[in-house]
Amino acid sequence: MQEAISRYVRDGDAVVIEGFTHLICFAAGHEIIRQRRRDLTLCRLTPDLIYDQMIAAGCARKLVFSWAGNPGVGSLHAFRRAVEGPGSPLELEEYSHFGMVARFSAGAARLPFWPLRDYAGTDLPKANPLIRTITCPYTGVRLATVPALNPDVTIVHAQRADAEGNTQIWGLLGVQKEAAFASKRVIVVVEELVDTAVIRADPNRTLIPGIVVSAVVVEPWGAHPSYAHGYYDRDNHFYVAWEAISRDSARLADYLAEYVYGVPNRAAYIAKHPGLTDRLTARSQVCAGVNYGF
Amino acid sequence: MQEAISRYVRDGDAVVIEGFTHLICFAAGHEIIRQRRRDLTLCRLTPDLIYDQMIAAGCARKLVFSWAGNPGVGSLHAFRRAVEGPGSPLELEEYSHFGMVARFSAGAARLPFWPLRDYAGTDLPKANPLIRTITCPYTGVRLATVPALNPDVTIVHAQRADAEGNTQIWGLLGVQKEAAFASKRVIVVVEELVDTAVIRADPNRTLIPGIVVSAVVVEPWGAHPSYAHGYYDRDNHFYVAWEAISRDSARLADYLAEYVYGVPNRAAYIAKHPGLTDRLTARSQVCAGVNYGF
Amino acid sequence: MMAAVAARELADGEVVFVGIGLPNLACNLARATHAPNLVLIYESGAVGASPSRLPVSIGDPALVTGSLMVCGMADVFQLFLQNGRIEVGFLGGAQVDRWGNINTTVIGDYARPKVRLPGSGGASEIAAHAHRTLVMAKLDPRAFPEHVDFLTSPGHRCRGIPRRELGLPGAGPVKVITDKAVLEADPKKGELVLAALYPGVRPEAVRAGVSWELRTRTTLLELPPPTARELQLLREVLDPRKLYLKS
Amino acid sequence: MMAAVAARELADGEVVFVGIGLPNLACNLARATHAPNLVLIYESGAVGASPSRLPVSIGDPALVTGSLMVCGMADVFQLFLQNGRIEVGFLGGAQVDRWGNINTTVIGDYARPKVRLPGSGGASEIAAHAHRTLVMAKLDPRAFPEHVDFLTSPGHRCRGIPRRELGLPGAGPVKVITDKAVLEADPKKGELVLAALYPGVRPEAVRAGVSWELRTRTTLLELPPPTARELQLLREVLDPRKLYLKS
Repeated sequence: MQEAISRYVRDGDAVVIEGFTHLICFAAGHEIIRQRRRDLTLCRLTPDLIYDQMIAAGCARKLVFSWAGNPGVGSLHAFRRAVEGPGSPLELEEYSHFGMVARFSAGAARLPFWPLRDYAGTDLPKANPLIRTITCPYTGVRLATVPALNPDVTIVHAQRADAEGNTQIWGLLGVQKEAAFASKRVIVVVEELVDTAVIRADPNRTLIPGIVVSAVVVEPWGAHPSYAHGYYDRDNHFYVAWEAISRDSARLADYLAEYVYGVPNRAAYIAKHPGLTDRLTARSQVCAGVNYGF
Repeated sequence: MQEAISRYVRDGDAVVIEGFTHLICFAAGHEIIRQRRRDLTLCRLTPDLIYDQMIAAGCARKLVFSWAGNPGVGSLHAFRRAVEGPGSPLELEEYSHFGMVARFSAGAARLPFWPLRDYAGTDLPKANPLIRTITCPYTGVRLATVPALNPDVTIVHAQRADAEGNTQIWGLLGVQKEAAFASKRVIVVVEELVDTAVIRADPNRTLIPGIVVSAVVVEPWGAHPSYAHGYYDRDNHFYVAWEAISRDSARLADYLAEYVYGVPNRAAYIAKHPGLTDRLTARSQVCAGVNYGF
Repeated sequence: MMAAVAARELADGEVVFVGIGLPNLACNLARATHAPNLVLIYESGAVGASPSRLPVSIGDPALVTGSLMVCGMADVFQLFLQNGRIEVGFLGGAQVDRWGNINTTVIGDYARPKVRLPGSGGASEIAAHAHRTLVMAKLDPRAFPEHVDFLTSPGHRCRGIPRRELGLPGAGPVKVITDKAVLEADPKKGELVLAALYPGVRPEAVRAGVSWELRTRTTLLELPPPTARELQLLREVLDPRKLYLKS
Repeated sequence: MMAAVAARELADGEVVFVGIGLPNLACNLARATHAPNLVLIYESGAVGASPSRLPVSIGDPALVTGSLMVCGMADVFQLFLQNGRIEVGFLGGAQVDRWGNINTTVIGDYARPKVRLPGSGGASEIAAHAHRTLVMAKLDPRAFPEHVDFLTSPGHRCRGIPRRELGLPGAGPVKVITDKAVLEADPKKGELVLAALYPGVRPEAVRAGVSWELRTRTTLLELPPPTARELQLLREVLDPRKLYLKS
């Protein structure tokens, strides 16, 4: 991980760590904080705790997003301090979820924009002049448009991949596929490195092909406190606990000092959470396979 | 099948029987021929043998397509007679594969058009005035557009579905998902009807949800001479044999008389092909399942 | 009571775009009572979810395991929502105004907000495309201003323009379910009016919770309290740990 | 010979958009010899295919089973081809003209065709987006006209307009592999010129197969014949039933 981040994530990059609730790569975010990357444009539908931590650590110059909260709990307070504070240091570029999804879809298809039926009557286009309109050449109706998003680097956490980066994901898929295809560089972080034969045994499960992947990192538990379906559950206690930690910038600094700067890697981070793996390891509920014979 | 076709396919409808090589529902096409539907607008990327037969049977008024041949063999001669003949009776609306895929994508997303980087320098827009251009509101570049395709009825062949029409497909996916979501009515034809528990055991395999499906028909071997991955192989011998049959309109009429009009249903059709099931039944190569536990 | 009232708004077999919290409780209450065939769709990509535990996030693995379908978010927004397949959408927000517009973005000025809220998420497009939306919010004059500070999700009249002129496919917020009463959009003007009171609530108590001159529908209903069965399901089965039920 | 020549054009590790027939043979010959890591992508949606039998159609199940990935055709054309991930595309056609334009649509007038051909399929977009394309066609004056009757797939100059002015991302048809020789696009004008002869073929024989005044590249090469290994692989392993090898 250390090598992949130092090699593929540079100061000033547009960085995407995607995953909707599921498969959010906290391990990569922490490594970026440890390597003290600066002036990043952080892009994600839901900044979530990981970008709250990266904002608090001073990695971010700008945030491109659609919903910035702690799901089911409350606020991202480091984000709020950066926005509500006098002379807010954090630049914002804001869309709705559909708008962000459409930006990734355009980027992945190498189209300069994506049309969508959205935003009529809302204040969002006033807050973000990049939300524009286009007229349909057949019906004459006006549609909203968003510009393509083509990040410098996207980090995708996944259940498994082979050494070439052929990546399989099940459970919630978010916009992982679109983000990977839209990106100039792609780092895939997996719970498990598998033989190519495992991938070839069920090709319909492959979401991202190796030809778009720059590096594969094996990092078990790399998504905690997010989750990896079939490997470990979401650590909802930590999401609740984050409310109090992030509310107090001193406590947040202590958290980063102990759990991010204070550890050399993910293994050490997990070691600092006794009982965590017992508490969250997924139970087994394996589905049946399908017949690829002919 | 008889009931589903009589209920959901009407004279003059825009009809889609999709499936790219894989899962082409010949059983539905034959039933449409038997019920003597007329003035249909047949839409498919590759008209294939099934539309050649429906054209020969007089079901079609118009063809919307992107590649009209017998893959790896030769021509669709009923199609060619209808087009090359004096005062061709068949109206054509022609795109490229990407153009047809884009039309289904627009229809499925309920957008009036879809933008694509295509057709520059070609004669296709001259042959089809529905291929137009639009200017990007961000870059000013001109992009091609195609109009949405929203058929009256789409027939999707699949490996399995539950009684509500929650449909699972593996192997080649073609544009089955987009065609189903784009269509006003959807008939799903399956090799196997399964309990909903089978669908819920592996939700990532579901391609089409029951809420968009009008009817579910159970029709084993319903795709022959096309194939159903994991159930039976493609009947390449028949595709080769079709060259000689379709070349001679009398032989083609005899074929329809014996194998379409001459049988009441799919079971009788299969019964007329001794040894077929032995020859084409898929061998078993079942992949491993994945863990949905948490 | 709010969850019970919301549950009663759902007809069996309807396709519902569900949020976390009270809407999720309401949907599962409806499934457990009069609407067993409700199809729950979450913006995270779970379709036909049948959660084995109360989901604490919209991306809870319990929404995936045992669901009918999982799809990417591009499909959720394009093939389901924009396609017009969603019949009911649930919305909430820090501010709901006289015309049913919702603000989940900022309190105060956008550039220098007093309070920075999470933002739209999927709310803006749900408000546009769901056949109808149900809004859930607790009465409070600050939460029910005459006009929202920021218009995140369109209601029946946006900055003076009637909804139909904006070309929005859905009917918009037909009902606002509060902690004391249900407000409805006036069919003609689209203004929110008092439509039904919870047991023992007086109209003045409702008017005190909104900052405009709240009109009352000609026929003001009084809603029956939650049945014993509804309360038992909510308290013992659906939310035994009181994650979302305050009382 | 054509398959062997085409195979030598492929570098190890390249991403190739493959058609059925000779292109498929050429790719599998390359994989069996100098390019084991070639990534084969078929428009049907099979990525990284490793067919256990010679596929007789572009949607053969043998292209799916054992492949690295299967995706829908919307992804094939948008995420792979339009995205610029395809390095080499194979094309063929009934007519290839002086500028490398290809016709697979009609012979004669579009409205009243003498011969109705299958149409574009994916050829039009492959010609536009693949980083470079290789065309395979047998020499014949009718197959190599000065101008195609219908321009299905763009070459280096379309109806007088240079390719670069059309904003096409790919470099277009860099080589045309025929049964007697290899033609190359002149780097400046984009016109096809005679670049290399097969063993024992005289230039006149090639010119006789083209209906325009075929120019010859300053350095005219003679290509070595297929090696014994190449012939053995083609005849005994890759196409023992001679589905695509005529001799």
